[in-house]
Amino acid sequence: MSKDGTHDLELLRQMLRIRRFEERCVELYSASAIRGFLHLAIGEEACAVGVFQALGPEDAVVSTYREHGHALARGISMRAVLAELEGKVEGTSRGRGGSMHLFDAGARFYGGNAIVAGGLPVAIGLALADHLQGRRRVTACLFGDGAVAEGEFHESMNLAALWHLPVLFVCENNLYAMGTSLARAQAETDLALKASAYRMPAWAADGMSVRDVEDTARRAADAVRAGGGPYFVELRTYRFRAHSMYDPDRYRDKAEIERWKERDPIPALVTELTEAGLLSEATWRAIQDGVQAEVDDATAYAESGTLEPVEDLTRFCVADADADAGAEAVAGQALAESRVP
Amino acid sequence: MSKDGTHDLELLRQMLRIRRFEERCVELYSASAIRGFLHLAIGEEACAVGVFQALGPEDAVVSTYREHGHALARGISMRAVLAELEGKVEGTSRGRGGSMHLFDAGARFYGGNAIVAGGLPVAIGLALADHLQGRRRVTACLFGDGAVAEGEFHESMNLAALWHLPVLFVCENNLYAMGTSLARAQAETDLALKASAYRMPAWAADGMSVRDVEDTARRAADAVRAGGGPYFVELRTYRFRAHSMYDPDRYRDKAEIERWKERDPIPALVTELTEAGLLSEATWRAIQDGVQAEVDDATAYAESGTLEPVEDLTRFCVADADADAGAEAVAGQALAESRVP
Amino acid sequence: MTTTTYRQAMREALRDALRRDERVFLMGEDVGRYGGCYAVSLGLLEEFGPQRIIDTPLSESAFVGAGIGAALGGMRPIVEIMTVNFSLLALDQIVNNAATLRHMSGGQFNVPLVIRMTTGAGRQLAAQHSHSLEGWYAHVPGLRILAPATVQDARGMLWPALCDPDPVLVFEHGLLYNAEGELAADAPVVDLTTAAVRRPGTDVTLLAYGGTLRTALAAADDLAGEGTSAEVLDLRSLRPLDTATIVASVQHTHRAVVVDEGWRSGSLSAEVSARITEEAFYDLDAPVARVCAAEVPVPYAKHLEEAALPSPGAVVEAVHHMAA
Amino acid sequence: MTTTTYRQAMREALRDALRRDERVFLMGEDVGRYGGCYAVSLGLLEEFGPQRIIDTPLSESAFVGAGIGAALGGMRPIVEIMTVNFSLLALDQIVNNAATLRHMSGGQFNVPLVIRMTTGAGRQLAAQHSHSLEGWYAHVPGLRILAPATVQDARGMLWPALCDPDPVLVFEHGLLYNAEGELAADAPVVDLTTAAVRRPGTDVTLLAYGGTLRTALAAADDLAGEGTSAEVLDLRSLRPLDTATIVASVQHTHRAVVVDEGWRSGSLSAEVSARITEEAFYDLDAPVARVCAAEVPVPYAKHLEEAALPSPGAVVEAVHHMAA
Ligand SMILES: Cc1ncc(C[n+]2csc(CCOP(=O)(O)OP(=O)(O)O)c2C)c(N)n1
Ligand SMILES: Cc1ncc(C[n+]2csc(CCOP(=O)(O)OP(=O)(O)O)c2C)c(N)n1
Ligand SMILES: [Mg+2]
Ligand SMILES: [Mg+2]
Repeated sequence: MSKDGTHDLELLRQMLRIRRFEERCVELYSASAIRGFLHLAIGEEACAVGVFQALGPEDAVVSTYREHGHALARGISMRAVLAELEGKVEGTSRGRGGSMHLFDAGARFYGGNAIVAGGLPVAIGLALADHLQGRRRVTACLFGDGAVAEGEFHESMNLAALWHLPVLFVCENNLYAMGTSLARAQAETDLALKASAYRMPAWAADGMSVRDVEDTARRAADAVRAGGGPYFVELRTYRFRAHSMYDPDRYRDKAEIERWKERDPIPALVTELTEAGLLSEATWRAIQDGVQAEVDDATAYAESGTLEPVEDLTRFCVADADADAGAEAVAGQALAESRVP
Repeated sequence: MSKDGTHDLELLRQMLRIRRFEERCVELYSASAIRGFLHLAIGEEACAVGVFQALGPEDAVVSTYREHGHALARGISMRAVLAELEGKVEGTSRGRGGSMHLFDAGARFYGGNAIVAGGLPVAIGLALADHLQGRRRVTACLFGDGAVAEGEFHESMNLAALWHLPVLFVCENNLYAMGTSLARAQAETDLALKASAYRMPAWAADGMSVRDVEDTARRAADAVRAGGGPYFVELRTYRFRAHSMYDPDRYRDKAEIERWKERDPIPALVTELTEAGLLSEATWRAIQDGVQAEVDDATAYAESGTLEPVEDLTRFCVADADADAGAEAVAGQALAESRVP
Repeated sequence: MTTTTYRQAMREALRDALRRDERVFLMGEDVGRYGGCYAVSLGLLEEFGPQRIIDTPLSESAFVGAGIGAALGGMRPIVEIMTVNFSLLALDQIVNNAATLRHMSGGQFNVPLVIRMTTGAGRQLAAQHSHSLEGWYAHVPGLRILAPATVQDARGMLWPALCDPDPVLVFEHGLLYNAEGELAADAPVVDLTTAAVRRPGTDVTLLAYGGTLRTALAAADDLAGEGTSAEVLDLRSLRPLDTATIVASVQHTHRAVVVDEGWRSGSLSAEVSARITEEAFYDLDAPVARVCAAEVPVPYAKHLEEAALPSPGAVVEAVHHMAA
Repeated sequence: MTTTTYRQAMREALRDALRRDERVFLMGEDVGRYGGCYAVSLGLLEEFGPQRIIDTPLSESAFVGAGIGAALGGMRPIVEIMTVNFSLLALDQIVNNAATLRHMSGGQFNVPLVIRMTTGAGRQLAAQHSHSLEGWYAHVPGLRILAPATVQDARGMLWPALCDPDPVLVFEHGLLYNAEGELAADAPVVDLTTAAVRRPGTDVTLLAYGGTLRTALAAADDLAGEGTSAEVLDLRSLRPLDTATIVASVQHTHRAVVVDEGWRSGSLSAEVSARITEEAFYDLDAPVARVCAAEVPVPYAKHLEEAALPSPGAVVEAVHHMAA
């Protein structure tokens, strides 16, 4: 805990931003302003907020379809995220990606990947690029417990360890992949132990404690940045809500959910800070009001956003506006003069 | 060692059969009677012969493209194997598969797979079928050290362990995948240790000692058959020849090859049995002559084999001779009468 | 006759198969406890137990391959892949093993496996959950490819698919699950080899399958309003294609429009067009036209997604264009 | 002008690219120590070192995905996949990531990646090493697909492919590596967007690419002997297809035969046929014909393999058939 609590208050505020943002998403989904698959990380905010404390602006991030929290904690504007969820040009991907595909070049945020484990090889490549160029940057790769069963997890872990690449693997283990509990998906349910079989350091942290997450992530990111090769962090967490808006949540015990809610990272931190005398009622109210204002502002912004003209449908498929013709220009004409040396 | 040495002599004879057979293949390849990719396991005979001692006729086998030895040790006729390599109807796959695709329904030999690690999921399924039907059979799945890096290895190992399936995984670790040494392919080069991270028993054996292989394989197969779930065996071995007939073998030290040749499993067993008084010069000569006769017979048989008529080209693609039309008959007409109950 | 949904019809088909043959089992991600990603298998775990309804980890390649192995081992597996985009992770097993084993073994082995998966767009699921790749599968010898577009086909295709000694892939368009239709209690098993004329007509043939059947039928309605009589053909079996029925229809109408949700270049529509040209060139009054998805990954935003997909309007326009 | 092989030309192209731009590196199974499965990269490890010529473990999905990531990270990777059959293991990365990232990110990111792989049959490698799946890739928006069929194209296509800001796949037919041709020291960079007329003619257009160019040229020789003048068109770019050049040729010859080593149903030949019909229907004297691989996994036995593949004889026969 920092002496004056500034940092802790910021952690709290960040978690609350994510929570309130996603609660707003639920409302907007009910109102049909957001469609498609919507995956919420309510209950898991400590993971996103804790991990991103450990990264600098030069570092890269590869995430999943449950990435609103990652995007917000990374500093991507809430306005742009919500506009994306509403399919507007002002969104992070001009409305072409939606909830599962948030991107931000400025934040080195490389998605938003909706193929489970599909982001891991990409993270390997980003880290390889740094490795080859001698740049001291970290590529953080976030994924769920479900991804651990996929072949791409295995191949990527091995490549990272074999080539000593600067990847910070972050597994948000919320105990379920859709309706399949970890115990029904993995022969070895201790994921940090499993990861250590790839010959990289691997530690588990309490994903419901933002401070534990931050500490662990810092240690890991520092080791990676110092040239220690890849590092695996398992965050033991839980999602309070269903897998997606479509999920009737039949596969788990209500009592289990309630037990985990007792460990909600936000009230836990509020209590702790209050007891330590670092959080007054007034401050807490101010934080809440600030967050509420930001969410309201983002909502208004997204709502007033514009739709991409239908004539531009095939843009952003290959270079240049005019799809195939454009790519031809780039690849053909621009080089037509040059000779094979 | 058996008291009168009968079993050991048979092990010796089996290894010699594989060795002499593959040496003949080299000649036939030079004479262009065999084409395509030809992968020899010369030096690795103790693996095939040792492992197959542990299996009964009810057990199933899934192998790779380096499988002549597996096929012969499994009891598939040398005639049929060689005829296959020469593309003849009398071959195990009527000449359609070639060296990389030997199959034998009678021997429950399910190939012959030329996609590295592609056989592992199939083995899982064969074992799953036994598991669901309550049959006590073993599915032996053989593959190389190179396969361990593939995602399909990972997924299959996890499924086998999670579902407690009767699979005997046999990794023939000859230290190279084509020109890539294990150390340049795996962060964790102790493959048995790596396998044990899937929560299954895993042991390494000396792949140059047919007896060590047999003992280890028996222990493993017995455990699997007894319902103990999957088991992983790593056989530490070496191929004396290049990866395939195309490989100029530039990537390893000649001295390394020579060192391993000193551990050639065939002379080693000859010496051991001779010293134990179980192998006389005459017996050894008789074994060699018998093997030579079998190889010559197979050569003549394959050479006199027939070629499939070109008109039958599209047979064996789907049920019935007449490709698409045939399948229509099966799927359409045969059931046309039946009603959805 | 009872009214039922496509989802229920598919579930009934599964239930029926599971009851009829104890070698049949259903395996895939979340088919059991969750009730199926699209609720198709809801309730089956409770009815048949975990030996028949098997939840798998996220391991598409391994569990599809396990389906192949189980089929070789005497079972009749039905493997569910959530979405065709994810099936790419299992494509090695499907193409290099399932489709080739009979041939590579010279006829010794066969793979009586059924793989079901959702395909298609229309639900704003964006670029990694919306594609229509069934045309790719229809390219592969050794596979049978089905696309049930009606409640009747959803109910009646599964059992004959299971009776096929070779691998069969069934593509279920995600927008169809809630579609309703009439089902007779004694509905006949569906013949897997023939295309179906869903609406007879005389002036133009609209060829569609799966999700685009509804597009074609809507277009036919609109055309009828203009006095153009469109025949609507449901391909149903994408491999083998029922060329005879296709050609017969075109010989009769002299014009054809193929409606396909795949990206235009290299989609199944190209094969249908090429075949019509090859077999009925001299009967054609105009070149075969195609209405397909725009050549862009499917976008999330609703208006863009809609614009990317074949619409009745585009089909009508293609017909107008021909007539001109 | 010097005589060189396709293999050498490709190696020269790689060497040149590695020298020109330090962001370029080559990555794949056995590209380094082994010298390349087909010896294309022989000697490059010694020349450029292990940071530029990177041997990978058997992990197609991960190292292709790593190529995508490295491209995003500012490099210009060339990833080699040994054989198109193995590329199925990496298809998820290629289709769901490489081809979609620019779009999904609303144009923020692009993937300047080149993937090279061997394709095709003819070397008795049987059902898991012989297929021609480049037509599949040509279906996917976001990818550029090239098939160099000559020594000149092998030499001249790689650099412009590397300059393309989007992913480019290069298909090298395995039978071409030993083919010889003349190469000028100052050979121009090849334009990636145009089909090439390899032999002018007036009576029929033979459309081929990659491995089948030689088949079409041989057929044209035979036809010339009979007094039929065949124009041979090398598609070269399979996506985007150069429809203009194709159509211009057919408008001039009025007849077309597409020669494709893919299985007939759903192969690239179908798309070429459909496009010709769409754009030049009224110029055609006969339906577009196709000569493709038989619809069976490629068999090992030489006589069966030969029978399965398109031959000059079959092309000539197709032309005869049209004339009749
Ligand atoms: C390759 C693939 N298979 C299946 C799916 C469908 N799916 C989406 S999320 C999910 C569960 C993933 O669970 P986990 O990795 O634990 O992440 P969580 O959703 O718990 O955050 C599944 C099965 C998918 N998107 N990609
Ligand atoms: C998926 C796949 N990738 C690449 C290849 C090409 N290839 C054939 S064998 C081989 C090496 C395999 O090594 P290992 O598994 O150790 O078996 P070994 O050859 O040593 O018996 C490679 C790379 C292939 N057949 N399949
Ligand atoms: Mg999870
Ligand atoms: Mg090896």
